[in-house]
Amino acid sequence: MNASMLLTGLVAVPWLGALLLGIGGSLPARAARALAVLASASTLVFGVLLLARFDPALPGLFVEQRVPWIRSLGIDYHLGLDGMGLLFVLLTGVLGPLALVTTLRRATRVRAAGAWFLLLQGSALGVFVALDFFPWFICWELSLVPAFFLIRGWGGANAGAASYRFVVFTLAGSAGLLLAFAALYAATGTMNFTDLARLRAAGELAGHLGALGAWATALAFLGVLVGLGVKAPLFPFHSWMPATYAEAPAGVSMFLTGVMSKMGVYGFFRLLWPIFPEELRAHAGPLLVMALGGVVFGALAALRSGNLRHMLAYSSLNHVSYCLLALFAVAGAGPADGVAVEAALAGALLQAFNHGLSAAALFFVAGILEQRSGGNSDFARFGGVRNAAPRFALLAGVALFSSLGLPGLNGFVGEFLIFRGVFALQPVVAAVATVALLVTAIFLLSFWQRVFHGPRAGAVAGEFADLDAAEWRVLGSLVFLMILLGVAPQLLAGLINPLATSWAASLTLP
Amino acid sequence: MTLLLAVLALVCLVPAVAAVLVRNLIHSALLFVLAWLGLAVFYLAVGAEFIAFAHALVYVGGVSMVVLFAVLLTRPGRVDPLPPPSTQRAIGGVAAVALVASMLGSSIFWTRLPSMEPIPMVSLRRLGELLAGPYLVALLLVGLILTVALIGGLLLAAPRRPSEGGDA
Amino acid sequence: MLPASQLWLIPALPLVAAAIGAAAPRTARRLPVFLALAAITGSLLLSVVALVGALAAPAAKLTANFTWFVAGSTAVRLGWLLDPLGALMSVMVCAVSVLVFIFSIAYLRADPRLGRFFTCLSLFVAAMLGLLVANSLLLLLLCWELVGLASYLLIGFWFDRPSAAAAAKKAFVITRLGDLGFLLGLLWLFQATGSSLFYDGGAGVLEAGALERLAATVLPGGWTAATGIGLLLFAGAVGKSGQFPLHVWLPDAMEGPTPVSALIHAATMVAAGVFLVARVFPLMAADQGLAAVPVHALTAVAVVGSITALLGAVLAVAQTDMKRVLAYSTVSQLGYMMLAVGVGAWVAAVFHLITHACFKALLFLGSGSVIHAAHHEQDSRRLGGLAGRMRFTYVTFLLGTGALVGLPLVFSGFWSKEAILHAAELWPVSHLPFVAGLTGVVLTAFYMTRLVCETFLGRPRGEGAEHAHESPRVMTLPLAVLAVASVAAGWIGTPAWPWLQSRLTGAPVAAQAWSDGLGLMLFSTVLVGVGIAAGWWMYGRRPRVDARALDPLAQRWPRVFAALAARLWFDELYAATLGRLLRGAAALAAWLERWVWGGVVGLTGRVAETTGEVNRAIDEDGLNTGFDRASDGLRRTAQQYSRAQTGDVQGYLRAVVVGLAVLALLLIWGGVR
Amino acid sequence: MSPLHVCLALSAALFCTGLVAVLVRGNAILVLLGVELMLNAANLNFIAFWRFGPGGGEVGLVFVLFSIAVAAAEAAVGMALVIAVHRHLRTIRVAAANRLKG
Amino acid sequence: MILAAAPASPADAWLERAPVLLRDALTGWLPDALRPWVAALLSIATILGVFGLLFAYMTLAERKILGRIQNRPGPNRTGPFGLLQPFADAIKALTKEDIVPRAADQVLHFLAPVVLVALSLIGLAVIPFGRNLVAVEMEASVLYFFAAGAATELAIFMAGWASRNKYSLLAAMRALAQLISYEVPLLLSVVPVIVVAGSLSTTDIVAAQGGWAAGLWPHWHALTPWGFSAFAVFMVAALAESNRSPFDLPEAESELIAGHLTEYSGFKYALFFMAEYLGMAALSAMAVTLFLGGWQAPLAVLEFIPSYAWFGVKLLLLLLGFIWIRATFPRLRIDQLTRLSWKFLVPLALVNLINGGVWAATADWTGAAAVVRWFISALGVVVPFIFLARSLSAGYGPRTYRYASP
Repeated sequence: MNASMLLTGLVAVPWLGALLLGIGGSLPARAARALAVLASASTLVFGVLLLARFDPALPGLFVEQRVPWIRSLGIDYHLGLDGMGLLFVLLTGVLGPLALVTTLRRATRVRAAGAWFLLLQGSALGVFVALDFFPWFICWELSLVPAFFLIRGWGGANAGAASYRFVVFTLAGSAGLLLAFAALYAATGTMNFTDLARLRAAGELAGHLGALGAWATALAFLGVLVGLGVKAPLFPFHSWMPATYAEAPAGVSMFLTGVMSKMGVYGFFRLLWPIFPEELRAHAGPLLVMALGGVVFGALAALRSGNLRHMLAYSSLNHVSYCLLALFAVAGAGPADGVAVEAALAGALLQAFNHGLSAAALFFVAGILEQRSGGNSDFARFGGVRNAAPRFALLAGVALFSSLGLPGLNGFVGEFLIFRGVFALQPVVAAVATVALLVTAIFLLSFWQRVFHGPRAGAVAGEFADLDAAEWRVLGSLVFLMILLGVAPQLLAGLINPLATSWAASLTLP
Repeated sequence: MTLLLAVLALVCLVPAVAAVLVRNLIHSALLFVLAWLGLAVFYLAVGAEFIAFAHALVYVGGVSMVVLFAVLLTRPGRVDPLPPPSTQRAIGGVAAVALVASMLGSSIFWTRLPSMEPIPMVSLRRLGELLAGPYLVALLLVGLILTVALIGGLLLAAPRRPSEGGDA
Repeated sequence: MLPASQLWLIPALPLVAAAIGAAAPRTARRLPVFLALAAITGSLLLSVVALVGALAAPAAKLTANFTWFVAGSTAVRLGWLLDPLGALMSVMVCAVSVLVFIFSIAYLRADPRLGRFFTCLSLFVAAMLGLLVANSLLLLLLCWELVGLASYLLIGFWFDRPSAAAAAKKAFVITRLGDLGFLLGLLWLFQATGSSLFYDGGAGVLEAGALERLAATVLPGGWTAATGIGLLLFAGAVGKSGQFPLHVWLPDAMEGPTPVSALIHAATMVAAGVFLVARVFPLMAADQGLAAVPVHALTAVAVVGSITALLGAVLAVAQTDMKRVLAYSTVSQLGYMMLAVGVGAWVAAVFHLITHACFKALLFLGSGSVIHAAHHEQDSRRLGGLAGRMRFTYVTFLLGTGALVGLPLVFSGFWSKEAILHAAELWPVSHLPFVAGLTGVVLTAFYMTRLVCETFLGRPRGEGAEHAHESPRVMTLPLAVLAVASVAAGWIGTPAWPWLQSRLTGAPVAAQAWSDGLGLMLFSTVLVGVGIAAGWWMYGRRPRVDARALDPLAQRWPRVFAALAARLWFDELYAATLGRLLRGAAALAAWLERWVWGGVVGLTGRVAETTGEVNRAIDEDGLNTGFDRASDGLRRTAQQYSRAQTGDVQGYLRAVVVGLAVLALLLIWGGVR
Repeated sequence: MSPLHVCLALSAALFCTGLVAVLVRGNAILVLLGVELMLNAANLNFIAFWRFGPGGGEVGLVFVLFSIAVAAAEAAVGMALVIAVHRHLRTIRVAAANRLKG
Repeated sequence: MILAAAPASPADAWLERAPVLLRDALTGWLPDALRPWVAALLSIATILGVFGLLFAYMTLAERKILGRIQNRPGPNRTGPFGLLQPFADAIKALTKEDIVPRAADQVLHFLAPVVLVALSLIGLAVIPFGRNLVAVEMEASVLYFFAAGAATELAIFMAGWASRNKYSLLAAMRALAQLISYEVPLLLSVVPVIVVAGSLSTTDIVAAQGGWAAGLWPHWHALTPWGFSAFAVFMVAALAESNRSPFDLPEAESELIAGHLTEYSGFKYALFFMAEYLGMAALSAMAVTLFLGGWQAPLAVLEFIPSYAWFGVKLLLLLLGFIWIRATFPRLRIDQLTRLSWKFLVPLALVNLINGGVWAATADWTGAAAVVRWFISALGVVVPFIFLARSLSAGYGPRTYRYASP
């Protein structure tokens, strides 16, 4: 099976699994669970196969499948993968099965939950591989549906309202996205990202869009920005996020924060930047402020929240905003400071991956706390977990310090590179951002101190079981990855270095 | 040659028209058969031997039997619930046909028909090769259609056992 | 001769011990202890070998650099550095650690989580050693933060005690605040010079080329890059070494077990700050030559150092808890060291650091032995009369006090403090350091005598002290070794035989003539005597009998004493400022969240409702009625057409045929023409 | 009046008689026979153009063969339907079967 | 009559060419335009004459042979050995009153016998009685013969319907059912012959059966395994088509009086009778043409006897067979009859079609291969026969005879 088939297989297998589960009415719970996990794990297998084909020398797409799909509209079934895409595919491959196992452990209707989840995972992968707006947008919208049902079906008390707001908000955003690409299509006749990027590189895109109307380019840029901004919670568009992450079942929020928000970030790098570099540069200032707002506001709001889920939601906003901060800083950068741009971009992508791991681990911790205590994960309800469950405390501690950015763990690498890059480009912004680093330390440690330290109190007073085998495997694998990537970040950096260098050189996607 | 054909045309046409007009069903059926025979003869006169015999065999042998059996099996019951057919329908029908006849007639006599070629003689062997060659698939399909029609007809016409399905 | 490339073995051994200890099941208590001890002795031997190697060629900077990872096209390189400063410090750290490890075996025998304790200790030592031999500022920051983590774990070792957990968090947060400065300095350095390696065959940060560039780049407002980076790095040092603004966490860190305090908060970690400043001294000193610079980095260091020295001493006076007194004493001694570096005598600072490590560790372990004996009674008011009961600890404690106070000639403290005061005296910029140093000497003498009198003299005032008895041999042995060290350590750096100075700086230092330093030495001895006399007069003469009796000092100057006891309300100050600021910002965030965004959403909601309402009105009366009428009309016409469907098949056929014919006719006539 | 004209005239006449049978006669069987007649008229055209038209009419012959076969099948099924309708409605007058009306 | 020396080839032997010479003599003096018409008339006249006499004497022969088989003399009063009996019957038929039921459909009632006789006769036009003694030379003559044969059912229906009599209508229906069921095997059994002979024209088929293997074994189709099976099926079907003996259910006197002929009397009845015999003769003639080598001589040496003589001998033998069967076999019930056709004859004919196909495909096998080819063909006949026979008689146990107890 040649490389391009791998791409289709990558997306198809989870969807196929979802279909089998959907129609497999008579499947016993155990078999359904096994099938679901198998289909989800296939992503990692494909990821590794693709990794084998990855050629560091080649910065652009190293595997591509382009088949004319709707000839009349000029839409191709165009899938492709480069270093960045592969990074996110591997992230989904790692988080997918773990999140699925967490969801299924306590889900009532295993088959339905599995089917929805696989659909979600498949569409997320679709977003990372699609290079034509048509399949890309299908997967982008499709990912909403299962997320909505998973949250509503298996979520917390008022999951209904949260899921509803989540979907409506994202849909409103993607409406802008659709509008923008409609304009692009009207102007240039193609919706393919690579073609659009090439047009933009050749300078014709502005001419085409200009023909549509003076405001066309600005509106298109705004549409795409809003669409992506809502998904990767860019600061002002983030208000759907805390409720959604709080209400969603633990496994789903692991996937939501780990992969779904990264779809937004990926969108910025894949869509916004290559197609609207000039507009991005023009608006770099305000965008930078928004990202900075996200960083600082996220940290402060997390400090304020008394519930672990809320805190983690805001901390994800904070961490994701770092990535965007790097991008917008780079957008404003001149050609001279190539080295800093490289560092910032590499940092942003590494941060996206590492945050995926640490946020997922922490949400898993939240899930365990909720499951053990039978209620929500408010700090006040716990105390002295470290006595009750030392192994759980150890792993949760590592995840926490990784999220905090302790050197030696994966969090630090991303943040260090981002700061190294952003400091060179915008020293003032970097300084303000470091304050957020401190606040992150404060709220994480205060959570740690209130829940884990101190005498056994509240829900922990009674019996509070330590990690069982499955939970240990999930959290253990995440922690192992954190330590591994902390000590040897070259594994990941290798993937995106050629991309970062070529970006720095040309400031557009190759 | 034209005279012979005209005579045969009449031989074929008259029974047909009679069949349509006659009231008695059996007579009209038999007149139809006669018309078919007339047509077979016409084919012979025109030189399409094989077609003539095939036509005769199929229509006079097969279809006539089917028609007669159908007529016998659908004898009207004791009372004929519906009023006799309204003349309004006849007038409408005839008017429509007149229109069509005028259209056909005008088109035949106006078009300049090609000159007469030398009489094309097609040997039976040539016809056989055609059937077995390019039209083999069509031949098999026709076979299929006939079997399906046979079975279908049987199922439709066979009186269902009371247990199978009630009808009014 | 340990080549530079094997330097990483020194931190690696304890790290491996820590890793195995962490992985070991909880029940295995003995394994981590044994591992830790073995690892630390191994590191000690290695560092001694390294020291010998370094001393052989003091000037040469033996480095072993490697690439950690490649970001974009630039490689992030780290490295190990073998030089006298690093080697000496690692020997000191290992030595003290060995002694503390031995001490804690006995001290924490009863604690169920002994294994966990030693694992954390090994982790700490590994990080500390890594920090000492790092050749890259980034690697240094890496170890620096790990040291912070280890101190957090160790302070909060008895995490089921809320006060310990809070102290741990406070320590970590405040040191992290300092670390931010360190990070920014590192980033600036990275951006300015493109690398973070100290010595990289000429391209290193601390090498001539980079230094000129840094000194040359002038920021708006006259600052040079070198100064800026220096000050930022110094901020990190302030956080870690508990200097003036960020010293509040150190006293609270006493919540941790005493060996922790002894090792970390006396000898090693806090010294890291000083070590950092000493390590990047060339960078800090780069702008000395330039006059235009508004603030020289070193002057700032000196000022902060002197303030800390003074403040630490003053606060130590009013503390009742033994360990808190020692903690403030450490703060003040660290102030001295910073002061020494500020005035340019970083060698004196390092010398004082080494001597301080010895006698402060001794004092802490002594207090630990006292606490252990008095069943965890730390409050000096309820102690007393232990001299008789714990004679060995008392003697070693006296020796430590002597070294700390700086009794002349015999004790190491004297020589190192003299060197600092001597350098402060010569400092051209201002006399603040010198004056602060002197007052510090007096105050140190005073509060140490107060502590000794309160704890050891007089009659036991609490039942803990009542039946205290001498600690077991395992605890007293390290005390003895440290006592010897705190005496002997002084001799390596006396003005007569400046071995240490020459080795550290690499350049041979001429032995000082007796004459010039003598005056200063005499004067300081006098001051020490005054301090001791005052202390004896207040506390030694009539040791208090009743635990609740007011402290003699409090009787004389109640308000001053109360102020000092309350640590000059620094915590409250910070709580008031920083804490409230953060809480306020958070409140603002929450308010923002609820009103602005919620508002915006609410607003859109309301707008939607109103438009909905208007829409309904229009819709209801305007459109609907019209629509109903239209639909009725449609239904009626539909009925007409339905009648055409008579069901008469032949009727349909007729229509078809007519239509067909008409169509054909049209075509034909059209065609024909 | 060439022989072709005669043939076409006959075919037209037959076609119209068939059409009359279909449109006018009330009896289902006669309607079907009318259809048969129209089919035969078409076959006649083929033969006529094979015989008197421009060359290459052989295909027409083959077509006529198939058309005869299919017409036979159609007649069989038609009659079966008529019988089934008769069993149901007790009459085969076309006007009787007007259940499908507006 | 001058017997010329042994003629060069049997074709131009004098006796062989006699009928053609006679015809040329009679039409020689006519103008060319009329000559073909008169020749046609002549051949019609000869056919009518020959087959009319054949009919007459067949009735007599049947009654004589039946009598002899049933150990009684048969008609011997009219003329020597009853030879004038047919003319006596004819006169009786003409003179008897022709009763037509009032309710009968006059036109159809009259038309039925006429159509039946006409159709039986026109079939004879394409049968080659001699080397070049065939009335109409056509490419698709076999198809013509069966097309003509197919119309007989129509006539029977007219007879049955026109007499407005429940019994005659029912009889007509059963007759039609029988005729239709047996027309299928009849046609199917002919197809292998056409496949092997490669042509639909009767003269070609007879020509294809020319020649003898080793002078002794003629190439007649009936003598090949598949040919014999086809011949058997053809004969059984022919019996059924002409309502003879085991299949004479329609006019089974005992049950349905005279079937669809009850309302006929007098000359019309005689016509029906004649049509039946002519139909039988026509079918036997076709059987001879297709299977028994038409006018081919059985042995090479017997070539000198004229071709039409051989045809006549074979025809008479077959007719004798018909009569013989009538004397021996009991009548079949209607369901046995149709079951025999649909479940036995049709499948057998279909298999035979394949068998004939194989035979035609392996035509060029010579020597040892020819034996193998023969053996395959034999196998192709025996195996289906056993298989079908067993399945047909599956339900029946051995026949048990119950004798009256003493």
